[in-house]
Amino acid sequence: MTQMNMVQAINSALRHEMKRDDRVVVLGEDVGKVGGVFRVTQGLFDEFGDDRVIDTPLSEGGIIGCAIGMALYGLVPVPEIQFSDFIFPAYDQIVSELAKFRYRSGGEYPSKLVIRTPVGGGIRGGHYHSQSPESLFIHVAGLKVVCPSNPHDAKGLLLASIRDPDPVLFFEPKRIYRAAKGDVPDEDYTVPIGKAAISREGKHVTMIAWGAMLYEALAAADQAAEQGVDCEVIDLRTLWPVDIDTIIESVKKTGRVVVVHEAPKTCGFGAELIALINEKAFLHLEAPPVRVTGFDTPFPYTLENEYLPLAHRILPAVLETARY
Amino acid sequence: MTQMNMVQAINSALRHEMKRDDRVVVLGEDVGKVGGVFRVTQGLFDEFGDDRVIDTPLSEGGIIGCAIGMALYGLVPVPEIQFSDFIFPAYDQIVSELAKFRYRSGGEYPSKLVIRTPVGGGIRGGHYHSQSPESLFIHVAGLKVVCPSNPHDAKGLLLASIRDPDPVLFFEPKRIYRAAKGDVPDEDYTVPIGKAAISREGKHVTMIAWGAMLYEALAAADQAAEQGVDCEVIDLRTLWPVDIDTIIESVKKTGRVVVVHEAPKTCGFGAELIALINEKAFLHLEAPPVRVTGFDTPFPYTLENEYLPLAHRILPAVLETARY
Amino acid sequence: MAQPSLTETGASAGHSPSLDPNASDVIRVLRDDGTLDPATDPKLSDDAVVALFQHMVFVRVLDERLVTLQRQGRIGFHIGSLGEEAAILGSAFAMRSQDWLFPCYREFGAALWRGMTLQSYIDNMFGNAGDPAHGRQMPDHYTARAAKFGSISSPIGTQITQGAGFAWAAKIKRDDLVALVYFGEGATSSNEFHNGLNFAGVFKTPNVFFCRNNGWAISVPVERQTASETFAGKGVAYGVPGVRCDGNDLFAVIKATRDAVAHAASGKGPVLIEALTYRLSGHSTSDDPKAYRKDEVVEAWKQRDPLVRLRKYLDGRSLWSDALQSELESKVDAEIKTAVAVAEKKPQPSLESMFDDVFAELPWHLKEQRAQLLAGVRAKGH
Amino acid sequence: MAQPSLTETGASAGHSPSLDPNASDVIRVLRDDGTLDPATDPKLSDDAVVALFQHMVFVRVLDERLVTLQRQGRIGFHIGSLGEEAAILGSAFAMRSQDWLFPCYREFGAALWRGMTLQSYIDNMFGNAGDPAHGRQMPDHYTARAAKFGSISSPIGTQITQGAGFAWAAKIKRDDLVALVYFGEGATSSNEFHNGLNFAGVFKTPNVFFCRNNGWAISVPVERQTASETFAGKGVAYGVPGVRCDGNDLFAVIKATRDAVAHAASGKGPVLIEALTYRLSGHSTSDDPKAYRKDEVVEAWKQRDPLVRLRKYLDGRSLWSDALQSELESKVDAEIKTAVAVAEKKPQPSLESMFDDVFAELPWHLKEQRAQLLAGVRAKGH
Ligand SMILES: Cc1ncc(C[n+]2csc(CCOP(=O)(O)OP(=O)(O)O)c2C)c(N)n1
Ligand SMILES: Cc1ncc(C[n+]2csc(CCOP(=O)(O)OP(=O)(O)O)c2C)c(N)n1
Ligand SMILES: [Mg+2]
Ligand SMILES: [Mg+2]
Repeated sequence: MTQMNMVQAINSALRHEMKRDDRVVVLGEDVGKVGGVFRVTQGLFDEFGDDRVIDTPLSEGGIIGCAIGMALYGLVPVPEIQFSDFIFPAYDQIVSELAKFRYRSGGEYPSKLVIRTPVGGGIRGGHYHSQSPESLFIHVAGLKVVCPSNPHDAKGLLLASIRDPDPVLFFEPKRIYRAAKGDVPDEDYTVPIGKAAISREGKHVTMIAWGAMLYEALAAADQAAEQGVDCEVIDLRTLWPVDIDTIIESVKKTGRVVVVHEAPKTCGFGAELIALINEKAFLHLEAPPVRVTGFDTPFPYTLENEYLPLAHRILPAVLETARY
Repeated sequence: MTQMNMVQAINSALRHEMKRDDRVVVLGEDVGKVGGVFRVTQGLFDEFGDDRVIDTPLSEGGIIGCAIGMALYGLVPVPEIQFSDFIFPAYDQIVSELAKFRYRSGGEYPSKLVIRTPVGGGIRGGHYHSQSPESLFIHVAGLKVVCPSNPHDAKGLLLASIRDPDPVLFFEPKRIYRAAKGDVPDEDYTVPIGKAAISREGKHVTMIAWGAMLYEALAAADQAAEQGVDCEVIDLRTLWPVDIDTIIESVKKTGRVVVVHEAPKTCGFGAELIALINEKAFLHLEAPPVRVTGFDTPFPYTLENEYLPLAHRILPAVLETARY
Repeated sequence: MAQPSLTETGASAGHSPSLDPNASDVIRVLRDDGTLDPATDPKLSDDAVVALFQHMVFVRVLDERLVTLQRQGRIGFHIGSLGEEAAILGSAFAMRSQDWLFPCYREFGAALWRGMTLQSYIDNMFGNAGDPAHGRQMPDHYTARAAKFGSISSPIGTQITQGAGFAWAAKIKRDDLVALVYFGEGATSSNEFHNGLNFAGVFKTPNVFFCRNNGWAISVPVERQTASETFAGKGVAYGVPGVRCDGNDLFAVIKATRDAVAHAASGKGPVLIEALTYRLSGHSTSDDPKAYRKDEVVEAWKQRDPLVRLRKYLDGRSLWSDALQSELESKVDAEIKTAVAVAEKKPQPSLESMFDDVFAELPWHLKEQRAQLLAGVRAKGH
Repeated sequence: MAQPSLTETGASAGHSPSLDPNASDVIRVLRDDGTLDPATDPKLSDDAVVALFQHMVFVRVLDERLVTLQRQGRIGFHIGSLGEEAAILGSAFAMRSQDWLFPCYREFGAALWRGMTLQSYIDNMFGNAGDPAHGRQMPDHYTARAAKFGSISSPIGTQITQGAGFAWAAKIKRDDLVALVYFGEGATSSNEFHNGLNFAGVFKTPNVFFCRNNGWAISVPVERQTASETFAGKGVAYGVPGVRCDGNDLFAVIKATRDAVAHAASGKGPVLIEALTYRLSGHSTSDDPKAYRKDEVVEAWKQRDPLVRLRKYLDGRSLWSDALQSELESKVDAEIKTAVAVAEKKPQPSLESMFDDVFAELPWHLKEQRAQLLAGVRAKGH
């Protein structure tokens, strides 16, 4: 066990897997010599060399398109997109190609890779260094989507993602890159894809969150507890395929749901969760499921703490739901 | 009044508006001389010339990026994307630029244009000539999204879209390009953006559909009626901002909801509609809202009629909901 | 042969990339009189030339039969290679057995040459249960991994970047392998051409980028695609050497491709080849080119039909005869008829199969959706 | 001045685009001895040169103050133009009043030259209610329409295609107008460079594409960006003439840009300019370049500081003095201090303002969301 922050945990997962499996290569803008703008790949260039830790030209489409080709060859690329806001020049390669390769070739050409990319707000990044585009990938059949909330899960989920046979979008909540700390096993382990964690048990309201907003949900849960409302907080960890059993079991117990996410509300992943809960636990619902999310505006700079669904916005929603 | 199909109605709207407003220009792959692969722009090249009906190089990113620049200059571009499956090379320009221009510039730089693009399945197009990517645009703050189901609305909505101050994604359901026929006024008129139509009144179940699937919903409603279930069918026409009042009013009456769309289920627009209905009419719901949609797979070629949410798949959902 | 009509497209005036295969920088071997220019002759064995000619005839006949099948409503679509057979077959022939091809969508001739079975191709045209792609994609979007031939998709150009990454991976692994990527001249306008060529240039990947300049991107002529002098010249922007060859001259295509493979395989990095050819048919069975181009130009190009030109060479060398030709045509015809008959008897892919291969294993939501479909009315028919 | 160190980046070997401003194809005017080459001299009035020098000093001082403010935690971020002032100011100066600029993110000097007020810029740096962008974007992402200066966004290169479309629209409208687009050499790898240049070439738009080749894209050196000989040479792929100029030589930049504007304005189509310069500072206040580049190279480039070189010219012509310099610096410093003080006193944008301008009018869902926020605990503080 070593005490690590998220950046260190992800770095240690990459180092571990690159040692274990020489098919793994890292590529992206500034990932080499300088170790990434968030220093997540620091030291890998020196350890594994220019063939496996590759600074690329400034083109996300080139990075992902080439990574797909590398994967077809049999490598396991782990490209980094510097900010998830900059993933869109690669969107065509991801949705038209990566997601459909295995299917369209009848299984002849699985294209397996893991796209790592920092996600979310809270670092004063404004429009283009703060967005949370997860639902734009969850909607696309063929992709798995992961978002860890702590160093332990970050390492275990990244190892699981690299070993998973399917393409994975691995979103790293940059707001807690250094703030979230915890003990991380030194040995090999994985956190299974598709399994949520119950971060806090409770019986009155089910809160669903992930990534950086998990801590806001937990903070709101603490405050709600003071007012006698006992929240269960689920950390999804894998967004898709989501751990529906854990969600439904909780909702059957509480009958009340609050989903928290940073992405804009409309057509965000919260909508899907609510639709699924309707499908599978309708008769257990005692209050309308509620979303506390980013607003349907571009991500603002100065007012980012008003835009984000922080505890102060979650709490009233929880109380209202509990008292519905 | 002239009897027209969808292709003719859209063509006539373009011709009408290009005559009325010389800022309107059409650009895209094959839109000029040959009049578009679906012949929607036929005759415009001869009438308005190469400066206003422009065959472009093969690059959707170039088309939309340039169209945004043209709009900043004061033109009103109506670019065509040959199939909505091919919009993704332009996705970055749409979500990072077009959608955010007015906002990020404090209103100094509104970038107004209308992207026309054929959408949906039913023409034996397989993976890449059949998709329905609307929710990938609805999630992005700053875009309006429209999808007509008949020639009258197609013309009226396109005229409204071109005159609207905001960027509009105008999805044309290609399955009914020629099959949907109807009377179209010759004179100037608009169908307002943001207003749904009630295509069939009923009291037992609210069905929500748009585009080509409207006809499947109506067919299922007819069949349901034979079994004593009286459906109200809403044709959304504008997907975003959606006509929430019409929906909620209907749901308050029926208490039962079936949403139909071609796009994959997960994180499709159906999820958003159900989440909104939960928010606004929870206590009126007498059965879990149901989605009948494309499956969460790439769009298949041979089995497209099994993939599409046709009447035979809608009917059982309606009956089950009605009898819940 | 009227030269101007070979290059005229009828589109807007102004500078335009040349389509003239007689331009001075264009590699040519096969002369109008049917003899070879010894300076550039790739020196093929007679057996090889005959085999290639036979395959070109096979591809030509297949193309024609598929158009007929489409007109008869028996298949939904075909996108052919009429007039581009020398470019496609010559380049495929020049590759070594360990090399890979990343296709656009017109190169079924190359896939068949490299070992894809006719039956598998025809099964794809019918989208039946025998199709290796399980009827999931349109006709001509087959998959043929055993032939070291990539998976076809519709979005223009995506294979260019992927092909660059594939070759780059081989280089990282120190494997002796070249990846050739096919694309049309229209695709040079895509993001992918830019990304693929740029990454290939920077990382000196063992690639041959093979541009079939057939004059048209559906209805859009070359001068609407670029103001560049030539398509090969675009390599300059990426430090990638560009060469042009007469794409209707089998020998010239082989010469250019062989040299490029040697260059790439020796670690010197990628080469961009522009093969000057012409799309004699419509873009696909969905297209009617009369709306946008002149018959005369098409006629002029028909004079340069790669099969006719190669036949002249064979005749000059007494390697072929009318008798052999009609024997071949009937044989090929019979093979195709059989494959079509077999394909038409195969069932559709199963309803269940719609859910396979989205992921390696079926997740809960697809299990649910599959169960739903299988419980529906249509499942009973299956 | 040690030439090799100007071009060395310390990255992988192999061919790389030249950074050498003394290469034979590079337009130069200002000689090392402070005199001008009469063959290329754009012949500016003394007043103009002095005004430009003063503005360059202003920009330099402003840059330094903003870095300090960021270090003090008073602003969140700054991305500066240290060392690139001649490239930015010279190009802006060469534009006619009707012309437009499409910025990357380092060209605040150009915006201020064209009339953006210092206060408006500083308000953007603080993201306060006075910021024309209403504090919605990061610092250095201002908007200045009145200065005919586009709206800044972070995604690399998007302005290139937009600038092409803008100029194309002007051409369609038969307006006499040129649009200059700024971008770094890193941006030449983006989809946007390819699309913007290709469309501009085909439609002969009145554009000047101005590439600030400052050697680095964050930590990535030019030879990792492309294997092209030069960045200007990339124009070949699009039929767009490319020229290179010494980007640290104000006169050379003006000469190159003026000629390009004349070319574009006369209907001959776009020009691609590569200005050879160097990013003396880190990429932004978030970056520490010590991790990836050598001090010696930076030092060598400091010898070519555009302000120092221009000062030498002014001194030679007795147009400037140390007294004038210190007077100017204090004046500029005071202006900046005032603007900062004013900016710090302005309130944050209102909570309500978060919902404006998403659409021209507020739709129902944003009305709801606004009401929710305004009913929340934070609204009370506002
Ligand atoms: C991204 C994308 N945009 C548009 C299309 C529609 N489309 C199919 S083929 C084609 C023209 C391709 O021309 P070219 O690259 O020259 O190849 P050719 O068909 O001539 O072989 C177009 C525009 C597509 N398939 N993908
Ligand atoms: C699409 C995109 N990818 C990545 C980034 C992150 N990024 C910001 S600036 C930069 C380097 C740009 O280099 P260059 O174009 O040379 O401009 P310079 O900063 O040198 O002026 C990168 C990679 C971005 N802003 N947008
Ligand atoms: Mg072509
Ligand atoms: Mg740079």
